[in-house]
Amino acid sequence: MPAETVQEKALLEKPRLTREQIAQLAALELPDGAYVNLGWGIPNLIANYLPKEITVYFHSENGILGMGRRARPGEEDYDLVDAMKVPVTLIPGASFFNQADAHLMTRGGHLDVAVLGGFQVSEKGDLANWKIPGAKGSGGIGGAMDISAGAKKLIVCMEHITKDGAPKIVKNCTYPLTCLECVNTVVTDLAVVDVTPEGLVLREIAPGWTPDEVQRLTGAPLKTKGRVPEIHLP
Amino acid sequence: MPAETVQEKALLEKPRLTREQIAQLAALELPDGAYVNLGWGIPNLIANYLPKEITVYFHSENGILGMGRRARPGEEDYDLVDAMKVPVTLIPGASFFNQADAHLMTRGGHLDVAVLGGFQVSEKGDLANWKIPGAKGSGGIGGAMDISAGAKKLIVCMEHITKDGAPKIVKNCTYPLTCLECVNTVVTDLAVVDVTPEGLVLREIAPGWTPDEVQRLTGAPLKTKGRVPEIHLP
Amino acid sequence: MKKKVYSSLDEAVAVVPDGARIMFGGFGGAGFPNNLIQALVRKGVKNITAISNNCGTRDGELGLMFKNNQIKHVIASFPGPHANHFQERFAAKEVTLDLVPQGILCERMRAAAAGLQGFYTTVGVGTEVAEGKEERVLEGKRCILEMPIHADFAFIKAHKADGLGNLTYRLAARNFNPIMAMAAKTTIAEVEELVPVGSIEPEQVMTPAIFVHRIVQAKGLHYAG
Amino acid sequence: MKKKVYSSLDEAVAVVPDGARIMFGGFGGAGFPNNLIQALVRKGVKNITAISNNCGTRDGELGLMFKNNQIKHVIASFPGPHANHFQERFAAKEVTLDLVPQGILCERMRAAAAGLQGFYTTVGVGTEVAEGKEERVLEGKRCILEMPIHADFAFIKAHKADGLGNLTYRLAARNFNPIMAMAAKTTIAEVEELVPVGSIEPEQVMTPAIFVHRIVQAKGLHYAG
Repeated sequence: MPAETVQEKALLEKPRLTREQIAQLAALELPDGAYVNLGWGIPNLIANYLPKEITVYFHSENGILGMGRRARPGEEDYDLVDAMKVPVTLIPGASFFNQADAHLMTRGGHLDVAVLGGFQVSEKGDLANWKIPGAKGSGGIGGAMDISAGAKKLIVCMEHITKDGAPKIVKNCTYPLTCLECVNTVVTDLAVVDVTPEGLVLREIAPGWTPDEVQRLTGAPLKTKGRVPEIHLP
Repeated sequence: MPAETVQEKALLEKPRLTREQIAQLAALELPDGAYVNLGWGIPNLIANYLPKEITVYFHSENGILGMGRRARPGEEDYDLVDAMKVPVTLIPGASFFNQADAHLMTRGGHLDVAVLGGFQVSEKGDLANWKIPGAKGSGGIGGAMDISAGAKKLIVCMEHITKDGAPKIVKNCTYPLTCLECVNTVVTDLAVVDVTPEGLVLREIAPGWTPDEVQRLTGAPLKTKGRVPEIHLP
Repeated sequence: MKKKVYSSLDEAVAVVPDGARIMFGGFGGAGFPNNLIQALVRKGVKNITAISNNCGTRDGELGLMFKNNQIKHVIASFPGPHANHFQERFAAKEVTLDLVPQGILCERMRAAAAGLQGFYTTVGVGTEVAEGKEERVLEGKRCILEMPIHADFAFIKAHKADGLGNLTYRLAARNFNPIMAMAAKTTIAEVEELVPVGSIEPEQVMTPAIFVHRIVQAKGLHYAG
Repeated sequence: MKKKVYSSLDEAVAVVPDGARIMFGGFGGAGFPNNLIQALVRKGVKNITAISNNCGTRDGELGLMFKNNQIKHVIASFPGPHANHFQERFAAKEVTLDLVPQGILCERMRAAAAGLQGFYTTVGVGTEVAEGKEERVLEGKRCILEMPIHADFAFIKAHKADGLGNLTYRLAARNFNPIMAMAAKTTIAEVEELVPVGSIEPEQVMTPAIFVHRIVQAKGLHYAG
């Protein structure tokens, strides 16, 4: 086995953030008072990790603004579900509207932040998150294309690499695209990466990792601005 | 004075229907249960002449369906006005909505009948009703273009001729157009005229008038199908 | 005056012919016209084009219609992980699918409702969704032309209806229902409650009566699937 | 968290600079943000582009702003028979006018709100409105391309607001207000009543808080002009 591969293997065995920690990290990106849509997967965990001192208004594409926590057993009303069919609650000041108005909000630039899962993010901020090439069945788009086209800030939460060790941050997406040049920030189990006009910038890095190590698991060049601070979760 | 002009002058002095009678005649065109928008001028008088046995739902482009009669003195609420700023009332089952939805109804083919005033109607059903050439001031379009483009049936109520004796039903409109090929029926103080693929058809005629007389005050050929019945107001 | 209220589900859907294009409301299990769908299953209509966010949840929602092979073409945004009957038909090429982004699905129906002939959007540019569509730059942005989606019928679910057809919806069971009600030629609503005309506040009507043509009260099967 | 409620009209409009593009709600005397307009008059902003169905009723509604020559360009559907100050400025070529059919005015604002880049309509085909606009045939119909109308501000009038910005409107005073609230970058609402957060039923919110940025309670001048 060549030295390089041995090194890669060792890298793959180093501890990374958990899915919950990725969510916790992304929660720190939400400003007080923001209107926010959370997609399926890791983003859906974010609501559990909001700093206590801020209020965020969660939007659901089925026509809810001001979604609260999930309903407790016995509290469920199946006319009040989120985009994943899960019964939820409301916070005071919530509102309902139809699905066209819900996506007027997503597409029209009214959401301050949207957080989606991702299969690949390119150097330019292209997102692929709806279809795995060769997967069986019809696939489905849902609200992801409208949301990613319209949010003022789009954060993608995902593992840094696939189960096979392939980078998910890439030069050009090879998976079917969701939206061109839409991603602002990628939060992974290894790093926080900003998409900037000058390219990808490594903003924060997982404890115990070096920028060089993260670069080796990344399919596009990562710029750094001085020393890259280590991720500190509260 | 040539004989023809003497004849024309005599024609202009023959009794015609009043504006109220035009409205009364147009009211007979409204089917039971219809959703109807009434424009400014003669159409606005129609609501007074509805046959008792039918119910019609009046639409106003400021977002009302189910407008009732005008408000009586002391009953006025200036948040409840029609498109002419006149305080009105509601009938049971009325609803409010925003102006975009009000015009979704007009443009989208949801209104069964719209009745507008007119300056000119052409042989093909083109309507000119928003601007008099050479008139001072800015002019104004209002809802007329959306309404005439979308109504399932468009009726125009107007005098048959101008104050100067010029025909208002013409071969081609010379006034600025409101909408092309939109008018289905013209109700005037002399006749009811249908716009058909075969041309204008004189359907009914004012008491004491002959088709030939009406034709002489009309700028486009009027077809007849057998004897033209005389207008009978209830 | 023609009455809009029908006394049975079967009577309410009797007007639907084979080959009809039908919009079906509902999202995430809420606001589905499950009882009307069951009536369509009983009626056995064939060759339906279904316009719906998803394609059923096992036997629920549109599930049985796919199981019975009543639907030949679907315009949907997210067929869904539990749409097994649809997926089987799709794999067997017995049903074709036009995948549309969810908000664009809403807007294309709204364009039909509003008498618009098409619109430009940035959504889908550079993706599979853009294939075969006109692309141009407007306002400095690449965008594609999307066309209205018309339908013969909308099958919707509401909470309350008065006899004229004014509707209200409960909570997030509103979703696609008001848009579809506006977009189809004939809208058939199943409702939980029939209330007297005049008992819904005019300011609180969510779908004005002009958009609703047939109403039937239906209890049970609230959350099928 | 940033508070949306301002204690004075002057404070609420302090953010509006000279040259701003502003949408003004209201129709037929109902739903005009008359108190906010008076504050703009006091502030003396200049070179405003006004987007409004009409152009004032004598001194009322936008009247004083035309009298004071604060508006340089108007996008309107029906300036109105009693908009004498506007008509004088228009005759003197001190204000320019873009006349738009009323429903198309709504849709162009809604397109801006909904992040659409333009739409095709049959409305205006063959008329002065079509001049200079792209024309083509879609769905077998001649139609023209209409572009979104964006604005920096929407000045609107609502009945109730909670502190988050959820709004309700009274009767037909709703009119253009909800559309404009969605279409502008910053929406400033004058309201008759401020109510506690949570006291407007979520199903009955007419403009969700996401569209409202500044709120001020204002009484009086309800029906100016």
